[in-house]
Order: sequence, then C-alpha cells, then structure tokens
Amino acid sequence: MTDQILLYPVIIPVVAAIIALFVTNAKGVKEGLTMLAVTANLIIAVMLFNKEMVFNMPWAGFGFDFSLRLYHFSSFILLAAAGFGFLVGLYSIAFMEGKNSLNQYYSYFLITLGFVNGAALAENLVLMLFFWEGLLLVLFGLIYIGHKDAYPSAIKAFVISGVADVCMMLGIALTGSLAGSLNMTKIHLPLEGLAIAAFIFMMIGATAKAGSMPFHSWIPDAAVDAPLPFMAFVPAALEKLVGIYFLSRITLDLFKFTPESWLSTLLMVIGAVTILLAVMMALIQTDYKRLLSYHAISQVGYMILGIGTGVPAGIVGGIFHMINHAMYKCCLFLTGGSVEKQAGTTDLKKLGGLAKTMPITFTCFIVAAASISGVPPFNGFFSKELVYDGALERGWIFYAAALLGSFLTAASFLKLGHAAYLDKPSGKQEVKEAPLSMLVPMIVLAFLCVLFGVYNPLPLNNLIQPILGERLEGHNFAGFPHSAFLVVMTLVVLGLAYLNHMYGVKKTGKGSGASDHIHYAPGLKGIYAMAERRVFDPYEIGMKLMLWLSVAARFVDKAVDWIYEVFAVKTAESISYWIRELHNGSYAVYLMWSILGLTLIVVFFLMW
Amino acid sequence: MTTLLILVPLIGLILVNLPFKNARRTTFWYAVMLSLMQAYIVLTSDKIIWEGHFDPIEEYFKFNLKADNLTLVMLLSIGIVAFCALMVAKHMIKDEGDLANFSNLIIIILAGMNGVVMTTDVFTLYIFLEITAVTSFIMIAFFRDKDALEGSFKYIVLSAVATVLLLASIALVFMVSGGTSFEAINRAVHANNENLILTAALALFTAGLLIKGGLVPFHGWLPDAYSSAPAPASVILAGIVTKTTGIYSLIRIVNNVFGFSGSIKNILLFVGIITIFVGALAALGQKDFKRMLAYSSISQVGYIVISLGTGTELGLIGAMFHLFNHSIFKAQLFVNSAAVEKQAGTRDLDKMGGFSKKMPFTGLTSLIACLSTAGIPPLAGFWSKLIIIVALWNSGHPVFAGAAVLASVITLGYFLVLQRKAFFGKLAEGYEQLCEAEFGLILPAIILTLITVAVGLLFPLLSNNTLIPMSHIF
Amino acid sequence: MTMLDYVLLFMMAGFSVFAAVRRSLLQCAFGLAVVSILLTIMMFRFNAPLAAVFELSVCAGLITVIFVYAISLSRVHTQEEEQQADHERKLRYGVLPYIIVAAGLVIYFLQAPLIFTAPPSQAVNDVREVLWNQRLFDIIGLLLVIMAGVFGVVVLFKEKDANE
Amino acid sequence: MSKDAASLFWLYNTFVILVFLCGIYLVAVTKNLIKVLIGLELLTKAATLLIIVAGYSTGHIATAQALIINLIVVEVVVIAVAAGVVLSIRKKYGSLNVKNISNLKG
Repeated sequence: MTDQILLYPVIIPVVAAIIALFVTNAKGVKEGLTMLAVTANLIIAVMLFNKEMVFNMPWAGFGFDFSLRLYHFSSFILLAAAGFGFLVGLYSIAFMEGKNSLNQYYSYFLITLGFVNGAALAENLVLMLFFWEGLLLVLFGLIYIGHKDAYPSAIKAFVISGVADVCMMLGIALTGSLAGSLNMTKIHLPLEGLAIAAFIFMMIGATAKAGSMPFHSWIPDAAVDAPLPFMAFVPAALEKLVGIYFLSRITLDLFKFTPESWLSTLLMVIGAVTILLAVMMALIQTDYKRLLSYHAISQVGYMILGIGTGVPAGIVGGIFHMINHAMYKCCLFLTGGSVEKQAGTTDLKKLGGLAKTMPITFTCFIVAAASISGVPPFNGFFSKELVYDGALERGWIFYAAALLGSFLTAASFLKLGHAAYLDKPSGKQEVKEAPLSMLVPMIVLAFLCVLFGVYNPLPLNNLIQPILGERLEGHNFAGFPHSAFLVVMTLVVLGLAYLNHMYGVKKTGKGSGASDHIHYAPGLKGIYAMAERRVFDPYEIGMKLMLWLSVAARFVDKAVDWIYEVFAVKTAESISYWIRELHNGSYAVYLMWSILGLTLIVVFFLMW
Repeated sequence: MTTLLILVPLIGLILVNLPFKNARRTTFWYAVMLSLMQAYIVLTSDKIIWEGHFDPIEEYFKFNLKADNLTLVMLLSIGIVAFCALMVAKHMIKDEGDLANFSNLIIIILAGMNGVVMTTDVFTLYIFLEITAVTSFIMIAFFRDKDALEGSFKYIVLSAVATVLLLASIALVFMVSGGTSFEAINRAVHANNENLILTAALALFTAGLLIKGGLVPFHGWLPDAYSSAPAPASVILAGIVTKTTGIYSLIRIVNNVFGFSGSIKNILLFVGIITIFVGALAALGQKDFKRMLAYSSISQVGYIVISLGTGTELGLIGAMFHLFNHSIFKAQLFVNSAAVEKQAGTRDLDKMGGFSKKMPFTGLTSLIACLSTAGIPPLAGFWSKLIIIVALWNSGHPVFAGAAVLASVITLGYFLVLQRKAFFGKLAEGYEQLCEAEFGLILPAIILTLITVAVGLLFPLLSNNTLIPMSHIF
Repeated sequence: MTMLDYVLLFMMAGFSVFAAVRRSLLQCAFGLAVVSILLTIMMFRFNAPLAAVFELSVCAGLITVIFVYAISLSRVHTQEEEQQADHERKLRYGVLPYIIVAAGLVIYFLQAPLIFTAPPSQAVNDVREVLWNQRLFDIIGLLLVIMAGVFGVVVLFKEKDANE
Repeated sequence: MSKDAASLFWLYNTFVILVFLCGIYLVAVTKNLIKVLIGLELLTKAATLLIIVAGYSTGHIATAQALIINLIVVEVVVIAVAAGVVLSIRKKYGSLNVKNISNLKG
C-alpha cells in the first residue's frame, strides 16, 4: 500500500467537515454525509491496523516537515478513535434531531475526528502541536453551540486548554532545541538539566488534554452546557486517548523515564490526588451528567498513576485502563443521553423508576457501572488490578488512595443507579424506551466492556503489550490477575461500598440521598461547601489576578499619555515663551549678547 | 576666467545706468540674464568660462581667484536664489524706478557674493563681505517703512561690530604672516602652530563670522531684519546672503586657512546645538509668518555649523549639502510668504486659515518645503540631515546626533503649526474672494520645489559625482 | 618709542573716553574728530603718509561734516526730556563695570608672550606699486562698494516717498 | 619678531582694545541714534590703528597703507548708508531716540 493512504484518515473527515458546513440543511443530508465519512474512516483504520508505514512531505521549512508514521501504538489509537467516531456518530443522528446549528455540530465533530487521527499519526512534534491546537479550537466550537448561554463555559474550556497548550508549545520548543531534531523517533533525551523542564512542560500539556486535576474544572461545566454526544465523544473518549497516548510516548520514547526518578513520583502523586478529589466531588453531585464528568476526571487519575509508576505492570494497566475507560465512560454518557432525551431531565431528584420503562438502557447502565466500579468479570476490574499491582510495587500509600477511590466510585454509582432507575417513579408522564439508533451504540459498547473483561488476552496481547515491547521483561499480564491478595481486597472494598449504600438509603429513605451521610459529615461539610462555590477552581483565581493586572496596566497607560500630552507640550511652550521674551527688541541687548559670546569664544580659545 | 563672474556684472551695471532713453528699464532683464547665466555656467561647467584664457583680460586683471567644488555649489545656489528674488521683485514692486533700483542692488549683491565665494585673499574677502552687507542694508530699508528701517539699523550695528572683529583678526594675521592671502596665512599657521596671536585671530574671526551668520548668541538682528525686509529682499537675504557671508567664509577660513583644531570643533558643535534648539523653540510660538521662517532658518544654519563642527570629511559634505538644500527651500518658503502677503495682505498667522483651497500651488509648494526642512524621506532635506547625523555619530558625538534628531522633530512641529494655521483648516472669514498669486510669483516656487524633489529623488546617483568630489577641498 | 608716541596714545584714549561719556551730541562728534586727527599724526609717525592723508581728509573732514549736518536736523531737547536723560545717564553707568571686567579679561589673556618666526620683510615698499599690482581685485571691490553707496543714497535720500 | 617691535605691538594693542570698548560702550548705552554712528566710527578707528601698528611693527608698511586706504573708502560708504537710514528713521519718527526702534519683539 502506497504511503499516501496515511493521509486519508486525516483528509477524509476534514474534507467531509468542510462540505458539511455548507451543505443545505435538507433532511438527513448532513447525517448521511457524516456516517459515510465515519464508516470510511473505520474501514481505513481496520485496514491500517498493525502496519508499519512512514509518509514525509516538506511543509513549512525550518525542520517542520509534514511527516506521518504508522506503527502499532498509533494504529491502535486510530482504530479506537474510528470505533468511537462511528458509534457516537450513529448515536448523535438520533439525539441531535431538531436541535439548531446542526451543520456546525457535524463539521466540528468530523474535524475533531480528523485532527485526533492526525495527532496520533504525527511524527513531527510541531505537526502534532498543529493538530493539538486544532482540537482546542473545535472544542470551543462544540461547547459554544450547546445552547445560547453556553458561552462562559466555552470560554473557560478554551482558556484552560489554551494555557496548557502554551506549556506544551514551550516543552516542544525546549525539546526541539535540546535534541536538535523535531522528529519523535530521533528524540531520546536523558532526564537532567533543561530536559527535566521540557519533560514537565510536555507532561502538563498531555495531562491537561486528558483532563487531570489542575486543568479539569471546565469538564463539569461543559457537561451541563455542551451537547451530550460531544461529552461522550471528546472528554470521555478521544481526549483521554490522545492525552494518554502522548503521555506514554513522552515517558516511553522521548525521555529515558525511570521509576527511580522523582518525576515518576510526581506523576503518581498527581494521579492519586486526581483520583481522590474528583471522586469525592462526584459523590455529592445530584446531576446525572456532572456526576459522570467528575468520574471521567477521577478515572484519568488511575491512568496517570499507572503510567507514573514506570513499572511494566503499571504502564500496561494504565494503557489498558485508558481503552476500557473510554468504552464504559462513553457508554455511561450515552445512557445519560437517552435518559435525558426520554425523561427530559438529568436531575437525580426528579428521576426514578426508569428500570421498568427503559430496560435496555438500564441493562447497559448496569454493565458499564459495574465495569467502572471494578466488579470482577468486566474490563474495569482487570485494568484496575494491574494498576493496583503497579501502585503497590511502588508504594502502599498510592495503592491505598486508589482503593479508596474505587470504594467511592462504587458508592456513587450505586447511588446513581438506585436514584435514577430503582426508586419509585416521581415523574408523572409515561417514559418510553430510547429509539433504536441510540440503543445500538450502547449495546455494542456494553458488549465490548464484557468482551475486554472476560477474554482480556485479546486486548492485552495484540493491542497493548506490543506497545511496551522489550520493556515487559517477559511478563504476560493476560488472564486472571496473579496476586490473590489484590483480588480479595477489591472484593472487600466492593462489599463495603454496598453496605455503605444500604446504610445511606435506609437513613434517608430514597436512593439519591445515599451519599448524604458522607456529604454532611462534620469535617467534610465545610470543604464541600467551599468546593461548590468554586473557591478552589484555578480558573477563577486566574481571572481575579487578571483583573488586578488590567487595572495596573491602565494606570501606567494614563501616566504615559500625561507625559506626552501635557508635560512635553507645556515645557516646550514655556521655554519658547521665555526665549521669545528674551528678544526684547533693543539692539543694545543683542549687542551685549554678541560681546558676551565674543568674550566666551576668546576665553575658550585661549584657555584650551 | 572666473573673474568674468565679477567683471560682467560691474560693466553691465555701468552700461545699464547710463542716461539713455529706456536703458534703466533693461536693468531687470539684465539682472535676470546674469543670474540665469551664472546658474547655467555652473551646471554645465562650461569649459570656455573656466579654463579659457583671454590674453587682453588676463594681462590686465591678474587676480588669483580659485573655484573649487564648494565655490561651484555656492555660485549655483546664488544664481538660483537671485533669479527667484528677481521674479518676486518683478511682482511685488510696482513702481518702474524702484524696480530698476532694486535690480541694480541685486546685480551688486550678486557680484559681491561671487567675490566672497571666489576670493583667495582675506582682506578681499572683507571688502566683498562689506559690499554684500551694505547692499543688504539698503535692500532691507528699501521702502523706508517703520519696521524695515528698524530691522536695517539693527543689522547695521551688529554687522559693523562683526566687521571690526574681522579687521582686528586680519591685522593680527597680517602681522604674523606678512601677507593677507590664504596660502601665506596657511604657511604662517603651519610654520608656528600653537601661537597665541593666531589663536586670538581665529577666535575673533570666528566670532565675527558667527555674528554675520546669525548663530544663537549673536543672532539678535536676524529675526527683525528678515521679517521686516520687503519680500524680494528677504528671499535673497534668507536664501543665500547670510549663508554666503556667514557660513561659507567660516568653512573657507576654518577649513582651508587655519585648519581644524580641537577647540574650534568644540566651539562649533556647542554653538551649533544651542542654535538648533533656541531657533526651533523660538519658532514654535511665533505669530508672524516671516518671523517664524527667520527663526527656522537660524535653527537650520545651526545644523550646518554643527555638521562643520565634526571636522570630518563626511561632516563637511553634510554641511555643504544642507547649505545648498536649505538655501533652496528657505528661499521657496519666503517666496510663498511673499505670495500670501501679496494676496491676503497680512502676515499674522492667527488671522489666516484654509488658504490652500484658494491658493493650491502656494499651499502645496510650502508644504513640500516644510517637509523637506523637517527632513522627511523622499525630499532633499532628509538626505542632508541624514549625512549630518551620520557624520555626528561617526565622529563620536552620539549625544549631539540624538539632539539633532530631536530638534528635527520640533522643526516638524512648528512647520506643521505653520501649515495648519496658514493653509489647512477651514477658510478664514473675509478671504472668500482670495485668488492664487500671479504666475510670476508661483514660477519661482515651482522651480525651487522641483529642485528639492529632484535632488531628493535623484540623491543616490547624484551623490557620487557631485558630493564626493566636493569634499576634495580639504 | 619717543615721548611723543606715548602722549599721542594717551590723548587718543582720553578723547575716545571723552566722546563716549559726553552727553551732548556736538561734543561727541568733536571728540571723534580729534581722535581721527590724532590717528593721522600717528600714521605720519609710522611713515605711512598716503594712508595718513586719506584718513585726515576723509574721516576728519567728510564724516564730521555728515554728523554736523545730522545734528542740525535734530531739535534740542525740551526741559523735562533733559532731566529724564540725566536719570537715564545714572542707569547707563551700571554697564561700565561689565565692560571693564570684559576688558580686563581680554587684556590679561592677550598679554601672553609673543614668539613667532617673523616673515621676510617686504621687498617692494612702494604703496602705489602694491596697491595697483598686488591688490587690484580690491580696487574692483571698491568700485562695487561705491556703486552700492550711490544706490544707497539714491534710495534712502529720495524726496518723494513711494508709499507715503 | 624683534623684541622692541613685540613690546610696541602690545602697548598699542591695549590702547586699541580701550578705544574698541569705548566704541562698544557708546553704541550700547547711548539714547541718540547719531551717537551710535559715532560709536561705530570709533570702532573703525581702533581697527585702523591696529592694522597700521601691525604693518609698522613687521616692516610691511606699504601693504598696511594699501589696506588702510581700501578700508577707509569702504567705511565711508557704510557710514553714509547708516546715516541715510538714521535720517529716514528721524523723518519717520520725528526724533532720534533709540526707543523708536525697539518695537520688533518676540
């Protein structure tokens, strides 16, 4: 196969997107075009799977050449993205019906897919940065068209991702200058001196794109404002894919990342903190979609923790968790979408008793919720075990944090399931099951969760482990987790979560109050209240800082204006007036000046 | 035969004023012919005139006149400015007899300046300076109105003092060198350098010439003389007389005769920078059109002197080029002021306004002259100021270079004030029926503008065949 | 340096100060004439006869005549102008110290020793020969000056005033 | 430069400067325009004296005489024109007071 084919994954979605922008909004034309593009992308991704290919074209001089490289890891990301693209595309046809600015939505959707393919395939760092920035713009676009006052959260997302991308740019510039070349395969820098700074900057960029702690605050807001398929497609799946793909490329290829270095502990700390804080916030949410978005943030913590350990088990666990998370999170969001479409609201207090009216959505929810909580037969359980194995190897404190995280995850999902589906129905109107085109993606994703769980050698052996290649040191993590101790601990934690849920329900009488006893616990109540008021949100702090800066700048500007308009003019006028006064018209005075001048010159000459 | 440039005007003067029937009416045309011939001769550097030898004249009049490049430039500008002054005179002086007198005076001052420019003897220089001075006294006081008489008297007093200083210095030099010709003095200077008498002589000479050139501590007479003089007189005065008597002789004396010593450079730099700033700042607040132009010419002469003060070859080129440029656009500004004065009848800037609507040519030409004086790129003024500032920078006076640039900003300032008050804005009331000056008045302005623009645009190729050779007078 | 030279010098200085200080115009003109005569005598002393004759005839004569004519034109001061002029005379003496200081400075500096190699003494010492052969160009200059003077007189002393 | 010639020059030099200063004082201080002219004439006298002394002290008396003759002629013309201007001022203002000619200000 000629190398040009590498261009197709990028070109097809983007061209389709441009066409979608201008196509007439006749019934179904846009949807058809999108599905066509997405299926073509899926076919090409399948064809390209596990191939070795390089495509090179001079682009902008100065060493930025348009070079794409297909190898195992990028083909895996390509395939996953194509899969999600196809499923969410199918889902959004039904879901987005009747909503406004549809051609904008579909074109941004396709551009996102194209740029993710581009970022995955990019061989040149600057080219990767180009696609990375493209994603930022489209992210803003997609949130913006959510509904009419989605503007603030779109700006918030844009600013936060923008800041992170600037760090990324800085990192790439540093790496480029240190390594002398911008080609990812040629860069292999030891971690000392400036390289550390470069690593940190790039790590910030990658983790921010994946949505980890310091750069996470836009996701919950976007969850409420943005169109739901966007949430299912970008924050849940693609961003994680691209972010973690680049994070693993940094740690595995670009830098000699060793478990001993303090950077790996730094990564693990970020991961652990993200897990705990995000899941604690998730627990107290009363909105279906916000709860899921906080979980998306906390699950990223597991991936970063896994990769941060630097141990083969941890890395394999992290990457495996990445794909698993993408699947069940996307499925959960889709169930959220169907609930929103059918029941009209996503507020847990108003929902209830949907199990009987929406059986298929309910079953998909059960499968996805179980896999995210790490219940044994499903895929979440196996990837979490690998992450626990890696974390325990590096330090029990990280393992304890991860375990507490999964306890709270399980508790919150029990609360969600009980409140949304099992409580007695509070709403009056009759709720029907979601249309078929929304159900199919959910069912496929649920089936995949089960498949990757039960028969996990399939994903591990031919998808994830080839990525590490020689770094595996001969382990094969496929099959049932090796250390029994971890399995027992997980089961104990799940049991505790169930008991905690039962206690909460008995105490408050209804499903949605299951976490109240934690929410209003003496110590936590103040912190939770402050968190609700966004006190800890870095974005708000930044905005206040900017306010002071602009006031100071305006003051300086006024001072400079004063100097030019008032000061310079006044002095010139007064000096001019003084000089004109000096000429008082009498020739005697002029003569005296001349004599004075004469004596000065004579004295000057004879002295020097 | 350089002497022709002096003899022909002299003989012509006698012939034209003979008591024939209408001999006096031809004076004006004779003067015009003279100035044009002079400009033509210099431009074409006609072989016959320069190298030709007429035995009869040669045998009787053995003058040792020398004409190098600096003289050529001066002769050219004298010719051009004299022609413009005559054109303005034709239209400003209505009476037949007065016009004849004025043309005679212009012929004399033309001959006088030619003498100053071509002489090689210090005392002859003094005599021709006196000729030019006396003629300009008479021209200023030509119409004998109150202001003109006052301006003329002030010029007489200060010029007389300057002359006495020159004479004293000539006496000292005569004592040391025995002769008064430049070479004799040069030999004496080289023979016993660091002699106190010679430094005293140089000091007195510089002071005298600075008074005549109108630089700041000595400039008292200049604004009054220029602003009160009748229009044609102020054109030729501001255009070329002050620069020939003051600056040219300064260059010739300091450069060829006494040679550059450390102290003369410092004096020239110091006087130059003060002149630039005082001239510019004084011009900023002026109410009278011509008085502002007078102060602006003081400031521009300061540029010439500061460039001379660097003492380097580039500085000299810059000085000479700016001298030529300045005489062109200053003469043109005075021609414009003459046109405005004739049409609008007033010189007070506050009463004027929006004249360029009614007098488009005058407005446009004065705008170009203003921009050129301020040194705006495409025009000639920019190139000469550029050379000056580069010369200052190279000769190790960055502070002066910076100050010179700042001053040209002030220059642009007061010229834009002039343009806005006189030509732009809405038409001042009472001038509705204002109309453009006759063709005679616009012609000199257009010629001078064309010269400024041509020199500005053609500067690159102009520079190597005229400016560089000009520096070989060292 | 005979006694006569000193006497002449001191008389000249005395009379020039007399001319500078005296209030009445006539005495001032008289002082100038005496200075001019003394100058002529000095020139004879320095055996420069031609120059002396010129000086005497032109300066002492012509210029004094001009001044007397000018004085006759001006009217005598009225009474109150008289003491007004006296009052101003007091003011004028204020300028004297500045002038003395300036004189002191210049004289002090010019007293420096005079050492330079003297040029060869002049071969030709006949004025006429010098004037007509070496300085011919000056004569041309003189012609022009006289022409200028003529036109000056024509313009300035013209009876009917052009724009009266 | 002979010794006595040098001393002769310096002696006359001081007196020349004195006469020069009297002239300047008269021009600067007087109220009457004609006195200004007299002052200018004094200045010329000083210059003439200096040239004669310079010529005599170095033996170039012939050239000095030529210079003096030329100088005197030129000075006559200058003073004549100056007198003309002064008389015109007198005719225009009616008085010879210096105040008349100090109204060109600024």
